Formats: sequence, C-alpha cells, structure tokens
Amino acid sequence: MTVSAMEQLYQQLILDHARAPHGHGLVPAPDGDAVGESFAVNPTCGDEVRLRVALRLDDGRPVVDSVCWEGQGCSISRASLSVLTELADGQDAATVGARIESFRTLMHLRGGGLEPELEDELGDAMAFAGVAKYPARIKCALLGWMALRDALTKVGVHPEGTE
Amino acid sequence: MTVSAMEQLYQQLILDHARAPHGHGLVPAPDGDAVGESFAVNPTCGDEVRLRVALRLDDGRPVVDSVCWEGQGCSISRASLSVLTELADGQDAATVGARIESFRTLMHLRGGGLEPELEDELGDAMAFAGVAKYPARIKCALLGWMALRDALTKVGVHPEGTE
Amino acid sequence: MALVMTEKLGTHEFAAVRADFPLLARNVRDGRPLVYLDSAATAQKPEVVIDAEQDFYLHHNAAVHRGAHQLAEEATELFERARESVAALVGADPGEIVWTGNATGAINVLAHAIGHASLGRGGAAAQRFALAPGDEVVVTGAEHHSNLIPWQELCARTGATLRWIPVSDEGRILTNRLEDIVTDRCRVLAFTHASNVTGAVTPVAPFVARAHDVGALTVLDACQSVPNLPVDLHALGVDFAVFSGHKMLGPTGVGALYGRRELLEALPPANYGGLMVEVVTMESATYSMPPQRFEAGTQMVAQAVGMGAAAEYLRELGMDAVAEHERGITGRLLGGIAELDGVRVIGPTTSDQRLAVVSFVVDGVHAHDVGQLLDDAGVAVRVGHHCAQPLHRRFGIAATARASASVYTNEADVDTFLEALGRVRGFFGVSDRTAVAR
Amino acid sequence: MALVMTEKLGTHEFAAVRADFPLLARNVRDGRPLVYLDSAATAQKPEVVIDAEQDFYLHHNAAVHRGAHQLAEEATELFERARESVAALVGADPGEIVWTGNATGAINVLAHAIGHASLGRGGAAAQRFALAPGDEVVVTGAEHHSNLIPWQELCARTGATLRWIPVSDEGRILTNRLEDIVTDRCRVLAFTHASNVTGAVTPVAPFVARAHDVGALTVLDACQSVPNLPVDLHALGVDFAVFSGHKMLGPTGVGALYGRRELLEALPPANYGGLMVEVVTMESATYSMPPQRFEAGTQMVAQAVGMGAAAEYLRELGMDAVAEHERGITGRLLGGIAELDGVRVIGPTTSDQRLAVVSFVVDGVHAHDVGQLLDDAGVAVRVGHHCAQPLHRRFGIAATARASASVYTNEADVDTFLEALGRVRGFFGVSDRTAVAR
Ligand SMILES: Cc1ncc(COP(=O)(O)O)c(C=O)c1O
Ligand SMILES: Cc1ncc(COP(=O)(O)O)c(C=O)c1O
Ligand code: FES
Ligand code: FES
Repeated sequence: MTVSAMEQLYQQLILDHARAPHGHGLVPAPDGDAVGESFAVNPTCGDEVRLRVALRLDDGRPVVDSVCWEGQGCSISRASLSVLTELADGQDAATVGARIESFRTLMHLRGGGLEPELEDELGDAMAFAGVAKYPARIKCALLGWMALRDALTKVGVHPEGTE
Repeated sequence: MTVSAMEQLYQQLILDHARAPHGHGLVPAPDGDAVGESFAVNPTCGDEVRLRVALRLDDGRPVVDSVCWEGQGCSISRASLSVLTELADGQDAATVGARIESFRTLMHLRGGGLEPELEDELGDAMAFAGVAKYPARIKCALLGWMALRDALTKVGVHPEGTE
Repeated sequence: MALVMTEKLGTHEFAAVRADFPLLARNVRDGRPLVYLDSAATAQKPEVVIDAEQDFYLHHNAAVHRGAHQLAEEATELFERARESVAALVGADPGEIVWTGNATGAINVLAHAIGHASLGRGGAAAQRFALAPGDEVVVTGAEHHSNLIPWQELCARTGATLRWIPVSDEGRILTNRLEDIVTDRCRVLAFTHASNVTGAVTPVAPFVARAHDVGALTVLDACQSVPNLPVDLHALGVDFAVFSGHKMLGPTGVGALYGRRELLEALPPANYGGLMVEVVTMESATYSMPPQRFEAGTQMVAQAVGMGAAAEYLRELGMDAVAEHERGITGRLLGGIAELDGVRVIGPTTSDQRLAVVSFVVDGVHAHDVGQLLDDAGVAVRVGHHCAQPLHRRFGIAATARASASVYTNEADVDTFLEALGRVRGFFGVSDRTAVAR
Repeated sequence: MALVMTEKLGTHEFAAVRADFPLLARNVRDGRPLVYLDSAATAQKPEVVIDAEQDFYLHHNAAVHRGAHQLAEEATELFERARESVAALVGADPGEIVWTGNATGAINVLAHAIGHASLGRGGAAAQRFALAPGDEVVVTGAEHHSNLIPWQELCARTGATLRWIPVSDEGRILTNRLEDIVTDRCRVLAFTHASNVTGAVTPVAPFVARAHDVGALTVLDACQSVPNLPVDLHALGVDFAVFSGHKMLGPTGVGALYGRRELLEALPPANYGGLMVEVVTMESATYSMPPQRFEAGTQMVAQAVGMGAAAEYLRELGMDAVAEHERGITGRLLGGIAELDGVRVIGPTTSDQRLAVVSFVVDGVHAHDVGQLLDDAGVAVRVGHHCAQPLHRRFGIAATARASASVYTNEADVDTFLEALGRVRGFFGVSDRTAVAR
C-alpha cells in the first residue's frame, strides 16, 4: 500500500522529468520574439522559479516559441515545469492558456474525474493527477504554470480564468 | 440565606456610613497644617476619589488633624472612606499607617481570622471583613485607604508595607 | 438538540437552544440557578463550539499552511473552512477575513497598518492610507474604548485630529451632525454598529454615504451586531469591520478584521513575523498577500475552528430568528424596568432599532451595589462603565448596571432579574415607596 | 498517569507521559500509527490542558477583571492563577508576564511599544526606549522571522540601523563577534535562546554581559527553550523574553511577553482599547499599570488557563528531567542520521548545548519530497525554511527537513523515522549505494 500511494503520486514520468527536466536553464530567445519573464515564489517552502517565454507571431496569431526557466524546487515542481515546457513549446498562445486553466482544474479536483477532452489536452500533465490529493503539494505543481501565465501576461496574452 | 449573605456583606454599619459618610466634602485644612492630597481611581468601575489629609506636629510627632474627601463610589467605598476618616482623625501618623496595613491584611484574608490586636485596632473597620469574600469589591473597600496612604506619602509619611 | 434550517424559530425552539449551552445549567451563590445576563460582555458557548475546539486538539492539531504531513493538511483545511464559515455569516469573501485575537486587536491591526503607511511603509500603494497633520479621524460619542483609543493614539502619532459625532439624550448617534463633522479632511470614519451600553443600533447607510462623499474610509465596530443581528458587510458597503469570537458564541482568543479585498491588498502589515512574508533576507522582506499578510506567527487555529463552528451554529438558527427572539427579550426587559420606581434606562426605551442590551441606573444606589444584590439572586449582570467612559460622562454618570441577552436568554431569566431588581432600593433603604422591609 | 513530583523521570516514566497525549494514538495515511516529530512547530497537548480549557467554558466562562458576579470572579481567579503558573515555570514574577496571542505577537508588542516611544508617546519615562537614526538594533543570523522582521521594520520606521551577529558552519551564533558588532550605538539586542532550525542553544551570559556594557536592552526569544529546557529568566538576567503556549504543550492562541517590572512600568502600550486604561475622555486616556497596560480588549482567557495548566504539567515533570529525556532523543537522532549515506545535518552534530530539533538535507532529494515519503510512513516532520530563510541562505540551501521532539517522543518514534529516512534516496533513485529497489 505504501509503495502504491507514493507511486501514484510520484509517477515514473514525474521522477524522470524531475531528474532531467526540459527547459531548465535560461537561454536567449530567438531573434524577433517577444519575451515575457516572470518570477514566482512558493511561499510554503521558499522555492523560487524565474521563467521566460518567447512568443512569435504566426499568421498574426501569437505562438509560444519556447519556454525556459531556472530555480530550485521539489521533484513535483521541477517535473511540472519540465512537462509544461514540452506542452507549451510550439503551441499557439490560446491553446497554452487553455492548458494552464485545465491544469489548474486538475489540481483542484478532489476525487471526481476530468472531462475527456481536458485529459487529452493535458497529455503527460495528467501524471500530476495524484497531486490533488495532497493539498500541500498543489502549489508545487502549479508553481511553473502560474509563472507561465504571469510571463504570458507580460507579453499581452491573458489566459482566461481568474486566480 | 440570601438576606444573610447580603447582610453579612452590607452590615448595617456600612449602610449607615454610606448614607451619611464622614469627611465627605473637601474643606480647607487648619492653619499651619501640612496638607497631602491624592487622587485615586478604581479601574474596575471608574469611580474616583480625591482625598486630603491635614497633618500637624504634636511634640514633634506627625498627627493626622483631619481627613476629607470627595468623589463618587459604591456604598462599600463610601462607607470605607467614612470609617477611615473616623479612624484617622486625631491619631498619630504611625498609628494611621499601621491601620492602613491592617486593613489591607483584612481585605486579603480569605477565611482565617485576624489577630485580636489587629481587630481591636481596626474597630469599626472590621465591619468590612465580609468584603474579602467578594474579590471584585476589595478594590472598593481599599480605594479610600490607598488614597490616604498616597496622601500621607505626599507629606513625607511613609506607611510600612509595599503595594 | 437537532437544529433544523428554518427562517424563524419560535419560543419553543429557543427553549431547546438553551440546552445546547452546558454552562447555563450551573448554580451559583448558595445553589441558585444561574441567570446569565452578561452576554454583551461575553457569550456562553454551545456544545458544538466547545467540541470543535476540543476535537481539533484531540485529532488534528498541527501547524497550518506549512506542514507536508497529513495532520498539517487537516489542520489547514479546518482553519480555512472556518474562515469560510465566518465570512458567510457576515456576507464577506473568505479572503477578506483576517483572524485577530479579538475585536480590539482587529482595530489595532488597522490602526497600526495606517500608522505604518503614514511613516512611509508599504510602498506607493499604501500611501492612500497615510495620515498627516490636517487630516481628521472621526468617531462617535458612543464608542467602546477599543474603537476610540486606537484612533486617539494614531492621531497623536501622525498629527491628525480626532473629532466625534455626539449622542442624543436617548443614546442615538446624531446622524444629522454627519455633514458638518465629517468633512473633506476626514480620512477615517469609525463608528459602532450597535452600542454596548445603550443597545442603540446605528443606521449605517448615512455614514457610508457621507464617507463616500468625502472620500473617507469607513470602519464598523460590529462587535455587538454580529452576534445579534443579520449583518451583510458587502450590502452595508463599509470598508472595514471588526468583531470578536467570544461575543458570538465562539471561543475566547479569536476575532476578525474584515477589509474589502482591494484595501487589504494595498494596506501594509501591522505585525511582522513568520507566515506573513515571502522572501526574507537579513535586510528586508516581501509581504504575503492578504489575509495572510496580517496573520503573523502561529495562529489561534483551534479558536478559529471554534469561531467557525459558532458561525455555523448561528447560521443554522438564522440571524433573523435570533434578532426576532431577542427583540422579544428587549421588550420584556424594557417593559419590566418601566414598571419599577427609581430605575432609569440609559438608551432608547423602545425595542425599535435596539438590541437586548439594557443599561440602567437605580436612584440612590450605585451600580456595583445593584449588581451585588442581583448576583446574590443568581443574576449575572455587568456593572461599571462598560469600557465606554465618555458615553457615561455624556449622561453624567460614572457607572450603570447592564442586562444583556443572547440566543439562549429566556423570559424566565428576565423575570428573575426583574424580581431581584425590584428589591434593590428596599434593601439599600432608599425606596420612596412606603416602607419596604429589608 | 498520576504525575509524581520527581527530580528526574526515567525512560519508563516518560513512556507513561505519552499516554497523557490523546492525539498520539491517532493513525494516519493508510492506518499507520502517527509518529509526530514536528513538536518544534507546535506541540501536542496533554489531556490536562485540553480539559482545563474545556472546563473553563463548561463552568466558569465570563469576562475577567470587570464583572461583579460570581462567574466573573471565578474566571478572573483562574486567569490570574494561570499567570502565576507560567511565571513560576520561567522564573518570573506574575506581574512581569503579559499575555499575548503568540510569541510573534509578544515581539510585536515590544516593537510597537518602542516605536510609539520613538514617536514621543508614553511621556518622559518612555524616552529611554526611543530609537532614532544612529541607533542600532542587533539580532543574529539564526533568528526566526518573528524575531527579525519586527526589528527590520522598527528600524525602517525609526531610522535606526539593523545589524546582526553571524553564525558558524556548525550553526552556532558567533559570540566572539559580540564585541565588535554590539557597540555603544546598540539599543536593543534581540537573540534566540535556541534555534528552531539547528537546535543550537545560545549561551545567554555573554549577550547579557555585552548588552549591559553598552547599555542595550536584551530580548530573548525563548520559544524553543521554554518547552524543552529549565529556563530562569531572573537568573538569565534578560530584560525581555517571549514564548508561545502552543509550543509548550499549551493551547493555540496564547503566548507571553516577559519584561522586567521596572521596564514594563516605563514602556508605553502597544495596543489600545478596553481594560488597559484608567481614565478615558474623548481626547485622551491614562494607561493602567502593567501587565494590564499591554492587554487590550477581552483576553484569551480559556487559552491562558490552558497555558497555565501546561506550565504546571511541565513543572510536575520537572524541566531537568524533560531536558535529560530529550537529550537522549537527540543522541539517537544524530547517531542514526550519521549512519545514513547522503544525509547531512544542518547544525551541531553532537548533543551538547543542543535541543532535539534536527534539520537535515538529503543529497539529491528536495526536503519536501523527503517529507512526503516520511509522511507516507506515518512520520510527521516539517519541511521548508522553518521561517528562517536567512539562516538557510547562510547554508546555501532553500529548504531542510526537520525532526523535532518533545516530552512524549520515544525511541520507537526515532527508529521508525530513521527507517523511513533510510528508504528516501532509494525511492527517488539517487542512492549512491548499490541498487536499492524502489
Ligand atoms: C525560535 C522561534 N521564534 C519564534 C517563533 C514564533 O512563534 P509563534 O509562531 O508561536 O509566534 C518560533 C516558532 O514558530 C520559533 O521557533
Ligand atoms: C461595541 C464593542 N466594541 C468593541 C469591543 C471590544 O471587543 P473585545 O474586547 O472582544 O476586543 C466590545 C466588547 O468588549 C464592544 O462591546
Ligand atoms: S516544495 Fe517547493 S516547490 Fe515543491
Ligand atoms: S464600584 Fe466603584 S468603588 Fe465600588
């Protein structure tokens, strides 16, 4: 039982991402991109993340060129940053905004399932479903996503939903 | 039973003194007397008393010529002021100081008796013995006595004991 | 008693309410049944409140908002749910409720925060709160010391001037003076929702309107209203409000400061320490968002949980029903006193816009002596100035006796009180009727 | 358990102590028995404490220091007796103990009062406390945010300068720096008696001596020492001290500020309201004598009574015996951790001058993940910066996990903890030993 509760929380996908996270390290944005940067703190633990989003225009629509970040945090927060990097890169900003909201919804589910379309949309991020059972860790999983939302706001993209 | 508990607290002597208290009203001190004045507040109720003691020297010993006071208060405090006026007038300051201390002792007795000499010394003030059973009223009974002690201090008489 | 959701409980239901309060079964002085008429000072607690606090210690006690372990999760959840309950009772959002030690503490949090803003703390956003010479703070002549002295002192520290709105002979705040006293200089208008002496309920609307006209902040002392009346802070439109747990059937050691979200976000902290900061270096610290910004150090978690239970209990009774029940008590108190010679009520003499808080003087007998005789009959009332000396001075008296009711007060309580009160002047020999034997 | 007065309880007696704490019988996660090693955050409560608070509500609840009725007399007596119990535990006089909401509140009361004196409040007597540019406040690098930020902010408000004494690699405050950092400019020297991170106990004497030399006031943060060590404030010679009820087996919502009588008498109030004043007019107020001067509004009476019961409980156990018992726990914790690969203690690694508060990092695993795995094994520890970010930064880390003990902690608790801790690196796949199966 122990192993199973812990394994449910720390899915192999999370451990793998945490060990070798995507997007880690701040790199210069591609030429011509708009750059939004944000800084977020998890007040519970003091962990901090600085995140940078590079945005280009594709047919007039804003598209996320790349996300990168640095900072320290637990395996949940690092894995979450890694996964969101993957989920955001190359997606148009509206889709990313929707995913941020879906991820928030997932974190605040206590039992009960997510609608199937949202599950599809979240992809690998569904591995974090187990976090919702541990209220103290929700902020860990959300840290990067909130930083991303904030960074997007800085370049004029306002994901729906209110905090 | 009711009447008896209340009658024990509000002895007839107390009610009589409260109705027609001695020393009420500030009057000028006899010529040549040293005058000590004090102001005391019972923080519990906000009642205030201003008390004046006139001291003369008799064979080099300070003697209380008169005590007078004004202010508002409950029957316990008024009666207590009245009785102390009677007990202080014409007594030498050392005796008055000792009576103040004895009265304090009486107020802080909870059950247990006073030594017979102290009882004699306190005379009519023994009527307040029942007050000690009602902690909230002890300050009422003590108000005048503490004002007297304070007034004496102002003219250089320091009754023993510390508050 | 199993509480049922109802718009209005009758006398019968309120008789059942009484059984929820274990202390009321006590006997006092020579075995007399207790008649507790001192609820405006502090209320008795229903079993659900005592149990909530105890259950917290027995099963969930842990530090909140920081632990990663299960107990900490449970404690945090209970703590925040309590905030929701209290917010729901007073028509506020949970994020607008700051836990404090009592209502006095809540007013001081606000006054300290304004004081800090006045010294330049809290950055640009906080400057809207800053006071300086020329500014005015306005209170009323009916205030409890807790809603007076913090403002006196804030004025002394900042150079602002304190003014006040006087009170009528009936104990009503003179709202017709609002216009001339609350001027453009006024920055803060602090007033009581209901007096703990006269029981008079303040019409809030003209205060809020006038404050709005002149750009002043409103601070409502809701200590006496929250336990006894339906209170909807959003509907009232005040900027800040304060109330205490212990007066609304909750535990001691907990109270609340309500502030409109936008204002709490701009206000600097009052107290500093653990849990109200984000990034801390030896040189400086960044503050958390409200309400945490105002909750420094380990909170009164068990008491907050108890206050939440009290809020739920009151919500189940229904505040309309509570007010209605207490209006009945008020009428009986006022009617009974009116029939006694030499007893004079300080405050309105009808039940209209008035709480079951009835202060009075007995001709020729000091309030404390009145209280002593009542106590001997098992009746607990409050005597003194009730922490409202200026109001008493306004009426030319030092002290009153005060009978006050709560949800559990019944007609028998009032009758026992009136019977004992009727014996007071006789006992002290000041009756002007024909010889009443002692 | 019937407690017997004894100089020293053995392991056996402490096993009996455990039965006094009902929460410890709880199961957590999947029915595992709780192993509570988070006592430095907040301690569990013995039955006598829970009962004392409950008994107050059930039988004696009333407003204190004002009522004329029997309940008010009883409540006042219990409240003041609790003050005596707490004073006796820490070697103080009852009149030197001010009730506060928690230790953080106590430090803020002091900092507010000094701030008010600095603005000219409190008359001539208070001027000895006033701070101005050029003055210094000195703290240490080991402080909890609650003994740091109030002083940061007080300095920001008054223009005084904050300085601090650094900490050694072992987590000891560098007392050899006292002389150069605490100079004639120092007006307040605030330092912790024991760190809530490293567990290191501060030698108080050199601090008091140096403060005396330069004429500075000493403020001791005794939050962690009072629950775990014999503390005699008069013997230590500090001017002020603070501690919390909830950490010393008492209720939440109550703490204490100790001040030498003479200083409390000269200090202006921090919070204003009912019960801390004598004569009040609309314009101004005169203050009560201490400790009431610092206790504005209706107090946390039930919690004070509970804290008094906790003090009596600890006195009966005997603080020497408590310290001795916990020294045993410290040794077992440190010894066990030393045997685990990749686990490093932040703080002294021997039991000397040290509490059973052991913070550590696990190589390659974040503290919160460590805590999660321990939690899954039923072991409650604290993770994070423990409200001491600057100290963590000093060690180049953001967060640690912390195991901390109290009177009820036993060897089995330690062993379960060590066993689970030994599995952490394997689970997260960072073991440098040969493959530990997940
Ligand atoms: C050393 C130290 N100082 C101060 C505090 C603050 O105590 P409280 O949160 O009870 O106010 C704590 C505990 O949190 C502590 O461990
Ligand atoms: C009208 C009013 N305001 C403020 C207070 C202060 O409340 P507390 O003593 O709970 O802080 C009280 C009660 O004492 C009150 O009746
Ligand atoms: S513990 Fe800090 S982000 Fe998870
Ligand atoms: S009640 Fe004020 S002196 Fe007795």
